[in-house]
Amino acid sequence: MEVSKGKTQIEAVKKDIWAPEYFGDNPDYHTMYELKRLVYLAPVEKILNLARAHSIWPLGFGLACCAIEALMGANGPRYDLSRFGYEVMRGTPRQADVMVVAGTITKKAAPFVVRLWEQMSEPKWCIAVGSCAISGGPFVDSYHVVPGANKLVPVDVYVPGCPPRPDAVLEAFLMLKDKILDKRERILDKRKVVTG
Amino acid sequence: MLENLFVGIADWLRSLLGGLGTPVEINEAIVMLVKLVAILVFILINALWLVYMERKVAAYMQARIGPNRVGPKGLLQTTADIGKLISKEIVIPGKADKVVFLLAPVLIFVPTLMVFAVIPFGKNMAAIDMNIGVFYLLAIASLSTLFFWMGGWASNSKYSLIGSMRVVAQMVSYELPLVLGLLGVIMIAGSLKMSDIIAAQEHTWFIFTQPIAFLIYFTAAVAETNRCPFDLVEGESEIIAGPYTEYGGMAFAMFFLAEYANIMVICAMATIMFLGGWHAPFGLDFIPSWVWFFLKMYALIFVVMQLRWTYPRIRVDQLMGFSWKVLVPLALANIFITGIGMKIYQAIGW
Amino acid sequence: MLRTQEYFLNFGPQHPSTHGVFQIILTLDGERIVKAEPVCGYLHRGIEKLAESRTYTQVIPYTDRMDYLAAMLQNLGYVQAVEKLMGIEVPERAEYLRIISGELSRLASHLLATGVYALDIGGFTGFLLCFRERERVMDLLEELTGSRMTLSYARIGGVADDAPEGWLDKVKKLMDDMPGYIDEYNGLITGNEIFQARTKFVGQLTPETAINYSLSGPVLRASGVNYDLRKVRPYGIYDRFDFEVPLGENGDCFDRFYCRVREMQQSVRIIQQAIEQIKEVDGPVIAKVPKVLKPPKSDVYHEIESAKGIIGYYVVSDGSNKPYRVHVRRPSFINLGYLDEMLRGYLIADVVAILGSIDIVLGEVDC
Amino acid sequence: MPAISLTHYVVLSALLFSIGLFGVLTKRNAVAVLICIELMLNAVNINLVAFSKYVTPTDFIGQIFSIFVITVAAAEVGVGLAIIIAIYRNRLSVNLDDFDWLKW
Amino acid sequence: MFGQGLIKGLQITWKEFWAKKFTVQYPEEQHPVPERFHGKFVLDVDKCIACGLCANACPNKVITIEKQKVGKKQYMTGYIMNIQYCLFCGLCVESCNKDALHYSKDFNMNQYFYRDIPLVLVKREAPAEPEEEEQPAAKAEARPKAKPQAKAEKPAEPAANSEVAAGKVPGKEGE
Amino acid sequence: METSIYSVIAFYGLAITILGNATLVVFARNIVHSVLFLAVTFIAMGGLFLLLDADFLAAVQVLVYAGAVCIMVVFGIMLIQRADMKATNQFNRQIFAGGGLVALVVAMCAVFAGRTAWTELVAAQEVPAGTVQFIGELLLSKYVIPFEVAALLLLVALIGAIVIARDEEVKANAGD
Amino acid sequence: MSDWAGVFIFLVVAIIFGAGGIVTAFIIQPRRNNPVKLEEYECGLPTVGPTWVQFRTSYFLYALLFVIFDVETIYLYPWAVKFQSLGLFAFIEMIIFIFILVVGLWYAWKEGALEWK
Ligand code: SF4
Ligand code: SF4
Ligand code: SF4
Repeated sequence: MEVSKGKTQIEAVKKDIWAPEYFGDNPDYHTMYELKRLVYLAPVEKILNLARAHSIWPLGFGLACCAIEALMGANGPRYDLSRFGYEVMRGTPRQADVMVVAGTITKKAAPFVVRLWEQMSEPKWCIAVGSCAISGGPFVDSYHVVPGANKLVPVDVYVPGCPPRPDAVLEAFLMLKDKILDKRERILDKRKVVTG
Repeated sequence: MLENLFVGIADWLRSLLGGLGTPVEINEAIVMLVKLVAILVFILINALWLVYMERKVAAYMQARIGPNRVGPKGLLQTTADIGKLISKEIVIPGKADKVVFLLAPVLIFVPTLMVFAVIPFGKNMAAIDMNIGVFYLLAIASLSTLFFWMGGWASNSKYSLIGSMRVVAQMVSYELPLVLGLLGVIMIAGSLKMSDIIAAQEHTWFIFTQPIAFLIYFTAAVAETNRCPFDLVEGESEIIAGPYTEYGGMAFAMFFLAEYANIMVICAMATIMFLGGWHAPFGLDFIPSWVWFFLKMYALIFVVMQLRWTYPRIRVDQLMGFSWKVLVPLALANIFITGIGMKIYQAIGW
Repeated sequence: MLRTQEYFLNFGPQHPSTHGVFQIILTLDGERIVKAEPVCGYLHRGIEKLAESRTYTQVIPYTDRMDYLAAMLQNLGYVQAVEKLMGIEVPERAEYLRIISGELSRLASHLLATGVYALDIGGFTGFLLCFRERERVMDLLEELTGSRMTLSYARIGGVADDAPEGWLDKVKKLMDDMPGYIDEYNGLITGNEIFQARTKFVGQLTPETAINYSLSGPVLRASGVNYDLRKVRPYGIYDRFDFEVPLGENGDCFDRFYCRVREMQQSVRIIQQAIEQIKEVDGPVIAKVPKVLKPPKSDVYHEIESAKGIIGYYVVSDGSNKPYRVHVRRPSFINLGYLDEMLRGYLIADVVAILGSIDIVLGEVDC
Repeated sequence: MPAISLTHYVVLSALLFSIGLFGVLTKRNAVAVLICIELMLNAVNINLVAFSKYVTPTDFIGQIFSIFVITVAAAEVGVGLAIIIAIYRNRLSVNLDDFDWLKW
Repeated sequence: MFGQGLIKGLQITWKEFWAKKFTVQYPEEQHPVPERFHGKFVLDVDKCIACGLCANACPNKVITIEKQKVGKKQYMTGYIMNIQYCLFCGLCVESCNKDALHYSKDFNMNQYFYRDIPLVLVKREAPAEPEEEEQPAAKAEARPKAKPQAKAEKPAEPAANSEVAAGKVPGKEGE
Repeated sequence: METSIYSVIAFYGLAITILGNATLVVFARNIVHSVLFLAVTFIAMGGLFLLLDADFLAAVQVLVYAGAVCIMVVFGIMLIQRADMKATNQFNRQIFAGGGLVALVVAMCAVFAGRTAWTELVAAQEVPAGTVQFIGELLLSKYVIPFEVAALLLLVALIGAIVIARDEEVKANAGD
Repeated sequence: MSDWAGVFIFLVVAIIFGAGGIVTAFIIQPRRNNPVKLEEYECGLPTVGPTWVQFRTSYFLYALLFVIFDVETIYLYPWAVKFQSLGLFAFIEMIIFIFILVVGLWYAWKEGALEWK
């Protein structure tokens, strides 16, 4: 079957590149990854996390439709990611903190997605934007689509939608911030709706 | 009182140390060190503020708001950025020339800090007011080219290499108009000493007598600092991040810091050479000289930023052509005209 | 004799200005391009194949995902193809709504193209200012269809929903503002000397090559070929509107860019006229179509003028409720065909300028 | 510790000159040879300036001559590198051992 | 004249610098979401008759309806939308004759964990007797906030969806 | 000032920097490293000029040598290097012969230096401050001929280098 | 002389500052290496062919021009400082000097050395 063949390809990609501790039979390897980092935490790291949480630079890297909304739209004048200081799009993975996987990951693109992720310097996070990045979305049954970014990289925040509204992407960034700060519960205050 | 605030502090320190009975040289060295630390802190704070300002200015020109969440009005945004960058991993590519790769970000800040030694921030407020001030500044500033190149070359990545070749070609090409542009001012002032040059502008700022030189200098200086519209080096939409492609974390922050410090240098320099330094315009002397200096400097910095957020990027061949075919001949012509003008003036006036 | 060494450079897939995952393997000499080898397929999602296992209606959302910047026009092409296949008559009001939403889509796409092109050339402000207006267009589309980008608004036989209360007035208001905004772009981007220096006489295309490579859309028209399907073979109700087809002279990047800007003005005109005319038209927005669509066994090819060029749908029916085969003529993909020759001899910076001026969208290139 | 005198500078200059000379004689890469020539010229400059200071402090002859030396050195590097590039283009080598032909 | 365009550009940016800003500051304020917005789904459990039309209309087999025969009637025990596969196209909502399925204006469906993503619109036990006793609707209502589902009630394994997407949809083992 | 302990320390520090880096220039295996060491040598040399009260010359040294000549050499290297960067700067066969010759030169220098009565030469005067002014004046009066010749030299060098280095199209046209 | 001692202090502190920044970063940064991370970045794909290749001559010509003109400036600056007190003759001399170099520039222009190739 096409699909399973594709899967082994990705498995091969992973085997090549991934350190063994990241993947395994446990499907929740991203939680494992998270756990590892928490163990890594030291008091100093707490303070540094404060800085990190307020300066998440995304990797300028869009795959498909969602990229327009998640990267361009959210950076656009209305939603303005820059208010949180997250607008500094870096072209190179060395300077980026978060990989926003926005769009369909095809089997051809999978190796370089993994490669980019691996080349990002620690600490790093990943946000999967859109159905495609979460699970393959509309194209799950296609022969050339990877069913979800979490098959390749550990994802921190999932943003369902096709494409999600930029607000949701902002929300995802804020959720990531809370995750970095180790505040799991986000208290959403009452918003005032602005017209115009 | 305010006027001589910093000078007074230095004197007070000197007298304090004088009482200790240590040799004069040591005392001087300590005073110098204190000045140096003050300058360093000044640069860092200003660089942080400038990054913030840049982002704000950019946002405001783009119908956005810009950083406003971290700290009051987002003022701590860049602090957070630096904090993050310090704690971010520096990846040394396996094929890189490791020593050179790490040396480049260490050294990139050296020329920048060293040129600050001669910049008079106010009346008598230069750390060192040396005889050949301007020339010293040019000489030291020319070193940074090499460090940029080191960084790009050592990364052993193609985008870095292209970036570093560009950076060298560009900085080299624009250094010349910069140097030649300043010559007109030197001719009028008759000295390379910063304080003399400023003193010569007591009545007329040189921007009025040397408008072409100012334009040449400013253009070339913007290009020297790799700012838009001459930011081919970083040219994000073309060569990713140029020589910094492989640099992450603090190493990248160093380049970043140096860039903003350099903006300060060129704007301070323009203030000194063309805008009368710390001289107050319209006889508004009651405001301390250093306040004037900063006001002028920041006005220029704002212009630099506005340029960046208004203009598209120029292409490499146009960039080179512009320097060699427009600015250099123009600068030479400016020298010529200045010379003739001064000779005529001498013949009539003296 | 020895020349300086040539080297290869991956331009993309992850590159800020390839507009998605597109790769060009450049062979460079210094900064000069010796050869450019476009590699696509990084976003191949098999939409045509997936369409075979969806019913006719269920294909509509998938067409959105091709040119996601002008989704309505993609919808429209497909829907009109199926309507042609089944011989369905579309209600008047639906036609108008299609025109308005389609032109709004085109506007959104061109606004993005304009802005992103400014970004490619290095002007960040132009990009965000274009986005500001695009955001307003999106608001309108969202209000009409419920989604911002992937609209899925067209239905076989009409459109999904009638325009909500007061929507047309909002459109009218934006259309009244639009010329002012376009002037602003012209002042900030088009009129800028640096921008012109970067784009004029770069990547020139002669009309003959453009025709021979079957390019279409603004890329073709920038070379001076007056070929716009809306005029040449008016589909829907385009023959009721008065608009011009902007043409370029030199076929260079600047013309391609400027064609788009002027096309925006024309779109505004069309929408304004449509709003005037729709006020008289009332009635249903969807024709009476059976719940399960089973077109007769035959095939149909239908093409319309989308934002990027001519998009053509070839739909084969085997009589069942699912299409036997759907094939799409994707303008972005075909417009890319001449890329290699176009790039040769230019600098790296021009790659960005040329690629941006073609205005591809990867979802459509790779399908 | 003795005060620094002219002798010190002359010795320094001689040593630098020797290092340069050693490089010129033993390097294989033509560019390296060029670099070493630069070292030698600089050694000369040290001498000129030192003599200028100690012997004719008010005349600046040494300084002016070292400016001329610098001029010559710059011109030399320029032309030298151009020649090396030209040779390289034809012979694909910058190895001086291969340059045993007198014309090409 | 050369330079005119350059000056014009500076004028425009200068004007924009002082112009009113376009930004809506998201967490505190929010740009209005239109009535028709395709956001999170809500199901009016009382209206839904578990006919499965919506599941059929969906191009991507997103909707899973679990039914149980209670006496003569079909009783819906679960209505799960695997929104990680959803296109938000609206075909399901359109197809529902009973007007039971709706979009809400809530766009925020973000989750930290993959297993929390599926939208469990209904999850309930079938009544023991075939009496038409209404289940408390509140329990079955869509969650108002995007909190990790795990706290409220354990969601069903969406992969246990043999009815619709058997073998069709790969990659569901990710949870 | 010569007697001051600081200038003695400065001299020895600079001398060691200069000689050490010069040695590294010769012995570095990678030609790019050679150039970088060369730059350090030049900068230290500038420091030495400062000790010799030639501040203008020191700045010139940094500007021209470290800022320009090094760059040009670097570009030259970029033009001619091959992939094996690691071993671009090797010694040739005459390393020992060369070493011997150099030893001879050093010995000769030592002999002559020892024989010269340096102290007689020294004029006990201070170098006046403001070297630039003096240099400027001298250049345009006493040394005007060499000054113009220098311009000519630069012109000739420029033209020559361009002719030699830029023969690409010419050759390409002739050769192909 | 103390001027230059000050400059020296600046130099030392600048180097310490730079090195300090990098060293601090190395102390507190997390590190996790793998072979892919250590490879160079090139748009997310492995690079093709060597990186340290020879580049085009045009870059060299710019450097050459720069060196020549940079040397010119070291003559120009002393002259400019002294310009007011020097006579007309010195001015003419300098004009000749500049003129000779302008000829060089003109030649380079004519020969296309100023063209980016
Ligand atoms: S989730 Fe939808 S909008 Fe996003 S990339 Fe996939 S198809 Fe496009
Ligand atoms: S939501 Fe509507 S279509 Fe779906 S099962 Fe319920 S009643 Fe039927
Ligand atoms: S919105 Fe579309 S994809 Fe999502 S459940 Fe409804 S029909 Fe299926």
